[in-house]
Amino acid sequence: MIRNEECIVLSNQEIAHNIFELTLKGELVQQMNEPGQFVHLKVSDSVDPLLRRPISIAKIDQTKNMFTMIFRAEGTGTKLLGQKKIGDVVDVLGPLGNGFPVEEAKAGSTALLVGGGIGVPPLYELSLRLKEKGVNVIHVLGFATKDAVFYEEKFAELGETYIVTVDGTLGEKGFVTDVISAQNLSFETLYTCGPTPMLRALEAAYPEKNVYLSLEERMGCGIGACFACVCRTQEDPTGYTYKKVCTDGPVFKGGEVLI
Amino acid sequence: MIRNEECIVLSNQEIAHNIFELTLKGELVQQMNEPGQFVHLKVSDSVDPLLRRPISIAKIDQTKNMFTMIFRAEGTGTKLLGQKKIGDVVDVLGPLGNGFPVEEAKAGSTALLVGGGIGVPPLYELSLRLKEKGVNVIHVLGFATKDAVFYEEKFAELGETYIVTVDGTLGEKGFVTDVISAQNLSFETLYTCGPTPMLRALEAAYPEKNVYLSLEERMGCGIGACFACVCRTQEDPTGYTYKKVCTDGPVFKGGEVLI
Amino acid sequence: MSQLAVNLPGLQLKNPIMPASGCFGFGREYSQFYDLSTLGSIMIKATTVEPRFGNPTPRVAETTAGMLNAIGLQNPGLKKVINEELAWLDQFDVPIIANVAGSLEEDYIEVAREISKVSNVHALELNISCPNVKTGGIAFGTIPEVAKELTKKVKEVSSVPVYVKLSPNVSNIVEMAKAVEAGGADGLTMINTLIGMRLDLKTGKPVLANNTGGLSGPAIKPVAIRMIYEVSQHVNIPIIGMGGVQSAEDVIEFFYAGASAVAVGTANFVDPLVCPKIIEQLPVLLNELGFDHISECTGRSWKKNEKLAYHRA
Amino acid sequence: MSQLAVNLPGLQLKNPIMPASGCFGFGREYSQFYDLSTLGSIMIKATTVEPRFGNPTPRVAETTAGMLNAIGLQNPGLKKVINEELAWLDQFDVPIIANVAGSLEEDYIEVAREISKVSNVHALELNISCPNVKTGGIAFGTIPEVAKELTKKVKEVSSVPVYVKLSPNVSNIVEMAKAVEAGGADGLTMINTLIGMRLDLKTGKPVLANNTGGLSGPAIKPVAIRMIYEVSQHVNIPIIGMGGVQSAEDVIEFFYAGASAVAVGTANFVDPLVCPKIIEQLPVLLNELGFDHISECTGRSWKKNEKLAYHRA
Ligand SMILES: Cc1cc2nc3c(=O)[nH]c(=O)nc-3n(C[C@H](O)[C@H](O)[C@H](O)COP(=O)(O)OP(=O)(O)OC[C@H]3O[C@@H](n4cnc5c(N)ncnc54)[C@H](O)[C@@H]3O)c2cc1C
Ligand SMILES: Cc1cc2nc3c(=O)[nH]c(=O)nc-3n(C[C@H](O)[C@H](O)[C@H](O)COP(=O)(O)OP(=O)(O)OC[C@H]3O[C@@H](n4cnc5c(N)ncnc54)[C@H](O)[C@@H]3O)c2cc1C
Ligand SMILES: Cc1cc2nc3c(=O)[nH]c(=O)nc-3n(C[C@H](O)[C@H](O)[C@H](O)COP(=O)(O)O)c2cc1C
Ligand SMILES: Cc1cc2nc3c(=O)[nH]c(=O)nc-3n(C[C@H](O)[C@H](O)[C@H](O)COP(=O)(O)O)c2cc1C
Ligand code: FES
Ligand code: FES
Repeated sequence: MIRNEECIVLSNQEIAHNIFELTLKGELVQQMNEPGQFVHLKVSDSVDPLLRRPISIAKIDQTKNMFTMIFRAEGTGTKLLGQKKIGDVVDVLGPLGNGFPVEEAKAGSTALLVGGGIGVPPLYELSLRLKEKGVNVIHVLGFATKDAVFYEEKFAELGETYIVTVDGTLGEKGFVTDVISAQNLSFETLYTCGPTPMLRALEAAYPEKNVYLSLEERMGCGIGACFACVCRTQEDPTGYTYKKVCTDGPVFKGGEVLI
Repeated sequence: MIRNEECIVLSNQEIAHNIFELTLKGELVQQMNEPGQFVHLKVSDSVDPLLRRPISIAKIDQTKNMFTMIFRAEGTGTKLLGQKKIGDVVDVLGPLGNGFPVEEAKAGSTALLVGGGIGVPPLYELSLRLKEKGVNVIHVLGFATKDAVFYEEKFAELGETYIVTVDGTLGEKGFVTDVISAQNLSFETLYTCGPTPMLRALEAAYPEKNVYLSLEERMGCGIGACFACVCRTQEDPTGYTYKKVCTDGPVFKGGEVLI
Repeated sequence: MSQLAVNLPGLQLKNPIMPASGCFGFGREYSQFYDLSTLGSIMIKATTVEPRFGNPTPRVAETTAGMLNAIGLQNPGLKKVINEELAWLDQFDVPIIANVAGSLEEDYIEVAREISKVSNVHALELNISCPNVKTGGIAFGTIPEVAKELTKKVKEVSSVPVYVKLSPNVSNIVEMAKAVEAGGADGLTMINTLIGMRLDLKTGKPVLANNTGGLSGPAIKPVAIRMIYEVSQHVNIPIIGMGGVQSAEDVIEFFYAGASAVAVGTANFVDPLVCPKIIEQLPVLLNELGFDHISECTGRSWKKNEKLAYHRA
Repeated sequence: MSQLAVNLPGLQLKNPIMPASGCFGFGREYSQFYDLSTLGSIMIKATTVEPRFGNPTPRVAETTAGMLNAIGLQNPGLKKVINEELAWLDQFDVPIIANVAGSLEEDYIEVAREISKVSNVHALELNISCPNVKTGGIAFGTIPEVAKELTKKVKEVSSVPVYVKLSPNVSNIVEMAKAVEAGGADGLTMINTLIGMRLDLKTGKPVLANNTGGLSGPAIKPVAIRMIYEVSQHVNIPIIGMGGVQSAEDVIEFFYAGASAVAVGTANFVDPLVCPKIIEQLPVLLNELGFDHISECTGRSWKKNEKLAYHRA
């Protein structure tokens, strides 16, 4: 069930250049079931910014009613969010959307988790759950540059982890796809979240695999009412069939929607 | 000289119902010469509210670079101002306008200071200066009701002080003008600030006295550039002669402008 | 609650608050948050004869105190709206205002005829002002004669009263209002969005795939108030006001300007509970201001010789 | 600073930033804060033949992310503007754009003829779009033929290039722009304010004594961007853009839309130093975005086949 709650800031830290890790406390954590869901945040009491901001859930702790997000402070909204202090209140609408299906990876099988930049965060809770279930997890995490890298050790604790930077300042140089081929990684299930070109490349590269992609789109309501975030389906690329990223997604099965 | 400075909140207290006393620290206090001047405050970093708010200076302490304002938290801007905490920053433009001429009251003479509601604050610094100079000060301070009364003792320390409330919950019941007549107060100079009907009544009642009135008008720039705050002169009530409340006022001599 | 009940052509509303078209889908999503029967009415998403996909994404962009949208009338088409959406909405005790759109005159007529027959549709909102579709929409909304003709034809086929939704993107809003009144409109709804645009600092290109979009939200409220103020003095049909409403105070301001009911659009995205919250706050505010009934507020900005309710309290 | 120099008809500007008319008086007040020679130009307050008092007060009201004004063209009249204000401004190294207003055609012509002779007046801004005066002003600004005729007549008498200031309160801004271009305008300035209104919650009455006023500030920026985007693709004369500019980023957005220079209005009231601040920040921002010169930004939102500067950097 979606809830709207004023959550309390438990911590907010800059963990990489302009990248913040924000932990909130609230009852709505009880509603968070799947990794890969997101919340819609009102970052200020004023009309500036007016709209909510969609941010993925990176870690869920239901025993303590806390959840963690990781975001890049870039525009007005995320910059304000980066300034929140312990004890401040953030208006949260969530959890929203459909996340990554953990059940699709069998215990003992291998899952490849590929993240790009600020698409990395939702993979963390996913990896925790897969690992817990006995799935072998491999992470390939791409960033622009060394300063932007976060959670390297945390992922490494859960499984094999490759860091890739576009400029080669940390880990391998290049794109995530280069590393997957170079390392000859083998896996049954692929979960990914990141920039659209990366998702597109991965979907094209592994047509025979079980692929799950998390999409981003500009949102209005975040709950399915405004038709801001629609995408077309691969079955009906020019008709009027559509999926809403906010409610049908953000995670889609490879081959389902046109990206 | 007008300055634009980020001043620091030294204290902010609710001293009566919805009435706040705010003390700021800043170099621009060195520029504050006259009681009755005002400052133009930006109360938020965002566009909401967009415009500055004019607030009178109620007390000046040049040795410590501090000044005090008293305001009613009523609309968006003043409500936000009421929420400022110690250490917060307020963007101040000032000091602005021409204040009450202290030199118009001779030592040993009597000055009557009449304030209405949120027009009372600038009279405080005025009273301090007059008293210091050896002028005998009498205060008649009108408020809507008991809860809205502030600075009663502070004024009483400086001179005879009559409190008047519209509903009679404190002091005399009625309007300031009633009390002045009833008490048969005699004086040489009259300084006043408050609602327009009060100013109008006082100006009409004492045509032969040396009267100084502080006016309020909606403002844009606060520095004389936008022509938002003009009023007509009594000499040319239908022509194109005008005075700007922000730069020619807010204090005018009785008989000067049309109120 | 009788303090809030208002009667408009075709609409007996328990309160004058309703979500604006396009900002509430067909109600399903918001029914997760509250009972839709709380609402005065619901203006459903624009319906066209055939299903439409709408414009490419991005379809929304934020601006200072506002948002731009270029959804492009995406909707499942007349048949599905009737059979699935309106049928589903029938479980609630709330009259529906159906927003009717199209590219050609025939489209409007077809949708109006069919959708007005549905039992929970109590009024139509003729959307001649959508800025986000290439043909139709706004063309009908800027030329008085064209708007009048369309209104007339829709009136002929409609089984329920017809409200015409006016575009603010015109030189003379009063002229438009009078034209549709002359065409037989039973009421007006205003305003639709202002045409606006935002460019991306890095690419230099429009943020919206459609380039321009409709500006809504608090930023446009002063324009809405002005237009309702002017139009309400020149027509004899009621106005449902909208444009930037976020609070009970805003609702009263729209009534003062001349509205008889108020729709809430963008604010639903900010706070999904905004409509029930406003409905709850209105009686409190009316009491504070000294009004016995909300309809006393209508047109107070221009009506002469009325005692100020505020001083009566 | 050569990164910022722009040449427009009559105007060799060291930078494209100037205060907008009516938001800077005649510069005296702001000269307390900085050297006016820093500015690209100054658009002085509207000047009429005779002195004017303007509208009764209150003349300003705040709205969400905007403000309403109904100053009503208060000014000391042509003679004083020339003898006192322009003479005083002559001490600064800054070309002046004189905003010309009036009620009748003759008024405009008279002001234009006389004020254009003054040596520091390098261009006129024909104010056919003031929403706050009963006659003239906006009437000239909403009917293309009327605007064209007025432009033609003013051009005939003016000793300097004539820019026409367009009103956003029209159904078709491109048509207006083309009309004044056909009338001989050397450039356009846009946009003037949107007509808006605010009502007092307690009294129900308009906050402004004039009832309606002109809406300015960040709230109107998306409308300004949209109009400049459309107009700049259809005329061959340069545009000085305005409407809600507060920062160097906003300036670049106006250039992308199609502006060749930018005026700052309301923001001066919020921050008296906003113009010099923007002028200082612009070169930094241009470098970040990878532009050698600000003029490369003009029209980038619609120009085809241009490499994205951002990716070149
Ligand atoms: C389902 C989903 C999950 C996301 N999860 C994360 C996350 O975990 N961490 C993170 O850093 N970012 C995440 N994003 C992106 C994040 O929403 C944007 O970075 C953020 O909205 C930008 O807001 P701003 O105020 O900083 O930027 P501005 O440029 O000021 O935003 C202006 C408007 O554009 C929208 N917008 C701008 N960029 C994006 C974008 N990339 N996606 C969607 N809307 C955008 C904003 O929401 C706002 O409405 C997610 C986006 C989606 C759709
Ligand atoms: C020279 C001068 C000195 C003042 N000194 C004091 C003071 O010492 N203490 C105090 O409490 N108030 C004082 N005021 C009034 C104070 O400026 C307003 O109460 C305040 O601006 C209201 O802002 P708001 O955001 O609370 O109200 P809102 O209603 O949100 O304000 C909306 C707009 O209207 C303007 N406005 C509203 N009321 C007034 C008003 N009465 N006068 C001028 N502008 C107004 C605001 O500045 C703003 O632009 C003074 C006004 C002037 C002109
Ligand atoms: C996302 C979105 C979609 C809209 N779709 C429609 C629509 O389909 N039909 C219509 O008449 N108006 C539509 N509108 C306009 C609104 O109904 C309303 O007139 C406008 O947004 C102003 O109100 P607001 O400021 O409260 O949002 C839409 C507005 C938004 C923001
Ligand atoms: C107080 C005020 C006075 C104005 N006076 C004039 C004027 O005399 N002539 C004119 O052409 N425009 C006038 N304008 C309009 C501005 O020049 C400008 O076009 C408009 O405010 C939009 O810019 P902004 O949003 O940056 O303020 C005035 C605007 C304001 C706010
Ligand atoms: S954001 Fe509104 S439908 Fe998805
Ligand atoms: S407030 Fe601008 S001139 Fe006085």
